[in-house]
Amino acid sequence: MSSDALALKVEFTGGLELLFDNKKKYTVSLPRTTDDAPTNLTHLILWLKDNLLKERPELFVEERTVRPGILVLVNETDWELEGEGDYQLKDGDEIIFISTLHGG
Amino acid sequence: MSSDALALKVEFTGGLELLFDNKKKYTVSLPRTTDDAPTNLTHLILWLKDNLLKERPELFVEERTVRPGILVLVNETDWELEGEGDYQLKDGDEIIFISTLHGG
Amino acid sequence: MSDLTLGDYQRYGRQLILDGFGLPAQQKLKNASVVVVGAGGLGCPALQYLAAAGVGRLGIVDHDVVEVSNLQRQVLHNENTANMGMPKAESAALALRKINSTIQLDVHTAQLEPSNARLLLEGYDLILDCTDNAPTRYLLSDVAVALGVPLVSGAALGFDGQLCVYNLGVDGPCYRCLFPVPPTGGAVRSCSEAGVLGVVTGTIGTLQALEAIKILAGLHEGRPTLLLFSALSMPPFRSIKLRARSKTCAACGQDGERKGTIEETDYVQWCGGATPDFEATGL
Amino acid sequence: MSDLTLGDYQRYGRQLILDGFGLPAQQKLKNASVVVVGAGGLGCPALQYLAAAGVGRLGIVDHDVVEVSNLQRQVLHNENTANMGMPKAESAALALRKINSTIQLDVHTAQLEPSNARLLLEGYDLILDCTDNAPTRYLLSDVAVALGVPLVSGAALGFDGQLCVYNLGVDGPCYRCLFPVPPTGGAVRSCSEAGVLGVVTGTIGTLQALEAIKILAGLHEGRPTLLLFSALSMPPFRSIKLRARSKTCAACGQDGERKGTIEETDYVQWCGGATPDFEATGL
Ligand SMILES: [Zn+2]
Ligand SMILES: [Zn+2]
Repeated sequence: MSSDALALKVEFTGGLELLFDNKKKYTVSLPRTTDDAPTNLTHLILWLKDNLLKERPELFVEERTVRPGILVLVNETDWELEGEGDYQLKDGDEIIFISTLHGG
Repeated sequence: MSSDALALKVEFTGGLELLFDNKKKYTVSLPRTTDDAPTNLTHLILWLKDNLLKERPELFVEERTVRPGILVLVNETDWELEGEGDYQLKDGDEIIFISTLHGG
Repeated sequence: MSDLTLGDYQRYGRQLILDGFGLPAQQKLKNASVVVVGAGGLGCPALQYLAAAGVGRLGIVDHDVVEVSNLQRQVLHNENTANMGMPKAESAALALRKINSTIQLDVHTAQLEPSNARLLLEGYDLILDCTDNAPTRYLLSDVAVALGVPLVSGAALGFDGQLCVYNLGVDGPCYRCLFPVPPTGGAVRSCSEAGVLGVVTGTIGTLQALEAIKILAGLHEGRPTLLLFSALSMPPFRSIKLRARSKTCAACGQDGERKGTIEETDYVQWCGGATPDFEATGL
Repeated sequence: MSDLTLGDYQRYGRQLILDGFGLPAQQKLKNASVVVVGAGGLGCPALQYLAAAGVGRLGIVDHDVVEVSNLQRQVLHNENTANMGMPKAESAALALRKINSTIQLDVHTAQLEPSNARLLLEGYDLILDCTDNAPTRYLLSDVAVALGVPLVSGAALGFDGQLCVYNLGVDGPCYRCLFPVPPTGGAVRSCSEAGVLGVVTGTIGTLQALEAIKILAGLHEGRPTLLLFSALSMPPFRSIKLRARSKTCAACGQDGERKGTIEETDYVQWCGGATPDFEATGL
């Protein structure tokens, strides 16, 4: 893996994995910059949609962010505390996408 | 804290905290070498006995190791996988002492 | 404030001698009230442990009747109440009275709706969300904010579970702080559509009782966290640090900064209509 | 191998439609047998969820009788069986039959001892250790090794719980692999001495049922781990990677490499005699 790349751990839970080939954990490699800016979470979301998503993109993405009801975690912390989509990704970051459950 | 020191996180659970002032988590600083050798887990156990233990040492130490029924974890891994008492401590290590429970 | 009786001392001995719990916490439980909305997979174990622990007053709200397909996880109900088609709230109360006849039970066979929510939930110290659909989860959160009480929310589906305490203390977020916009109907699956393992609801429901007991006994540390449970993953549990209350939240935000209002929310329509036919939507 | 009945399809529908579980796993549960040793704080929720999930045959071993001080956490028992002083094994069976009359229950009101352990535990696919003392835990581990079956071991005290599967697969450790030497009596505390919160035994017991179901249904990943639960800590759960089976283990080690033997173990004496008076030992 080139030193120009970011290695990221990406995980899908709460049923989201069904959109991603029923696989929960991925390791993805992204360039350090995207569109002349440091690669951020929004870039990752769009990259996942274009490259890993297998079906029904409307259940993952809405406009340029995740659809309502999905919580994003950066290294086990709510992404809202990290700047949401503007969070600049770092090598080794672990990003988790959680679909909220409603059953009981 | 001097660069010659190891900063360690030490935690006691399963009732062992009762021997340590009823406090579960400590941060301790140890020299990088003890008795002319790199400081290891055995050194830590003896240091804890001499410096932090408040009562009834026989419930924590037996000879130069923990008493039977105590499990030691190095960074959330069973110390048996890490060389037990001979494990050489590294700066930032998290060491957990667990007394096995028998109630139900 | 009622004191413990001799019978209480016998019954709760294991909690009374527990260092860090003891008589003060037991008295707080005895004088506390909790309303559990949903007497299903989550509500059954939660009610069971709240009753056993000695919470003085328990409300049970459920409009449904017991069916044999519930017995795989709804452990307060039984074959007899399933055959009778007894309302779940009554069936649960029947079981709880056998465990602990000394506590007060308020049984409400009613569907929680915007028109009756305040009436049903008012007067309790704490609300447990053990329901199974998105509209009711938003409604419960809004009512918890309006009443100023914590909401211990559990959810489970398949092999996965989630647990969170909303509206806790002065700056704990509400459900809308985290999810201001509801998911569309097609994104939401239910246990009757996707299935669920009974021990998963059992684990989350039991942990809901724990959170409630910690809050009532003054043992909760008060930081907003989300517990994720995945029965087949290693590690199976993860705790996530959550955001604080949002100033702009339509429900719990600060006056003058709120975006939108909750007053005219049509909960069911707003959450994408009735629970969709999951098979038909293809997920 | 018995197939599912029409009633089974109705009862277990939520598991049958569950992706990754379904008919194959449900059939395995129906044809499986589990013996639960201890029908107390851990055994009650474990039995409850194993019975609800449809494990075909459940053994219950307990010599004790129900008392009112049990009801704070032992959720299968009730005021009536406590007033009668009914044996716990019978009281538990009474409750389980109401939940699920289609499974077989073997009720043993007996204290597990070296002389009867093999007889009581033989013929089951899996053993649950829901006991409350060190000697019985060693005995159960040794018998599980001798019978070649996994042992799902739970323990709880105060606000803390522990969960581990021993003797799993070809290289899972047994209890003696981890703890070759028993603790002295003074180091061991029991729930009747130190107290316990009911939801803590509830959480661990429910998770014991989960581990059993995963193993029986072929969904367990087989790695030896210890789950630590601490109800007041953040995070409350931690999973620890454990050592493999020890070649030198007196119980499960390799022929010619074992250190010591288990044959002449006097379990009670070896573990420091009878359960000590905790107050008197000063801890
Ligand atoms: Zn809010
Ligand atoms: Zn062994």
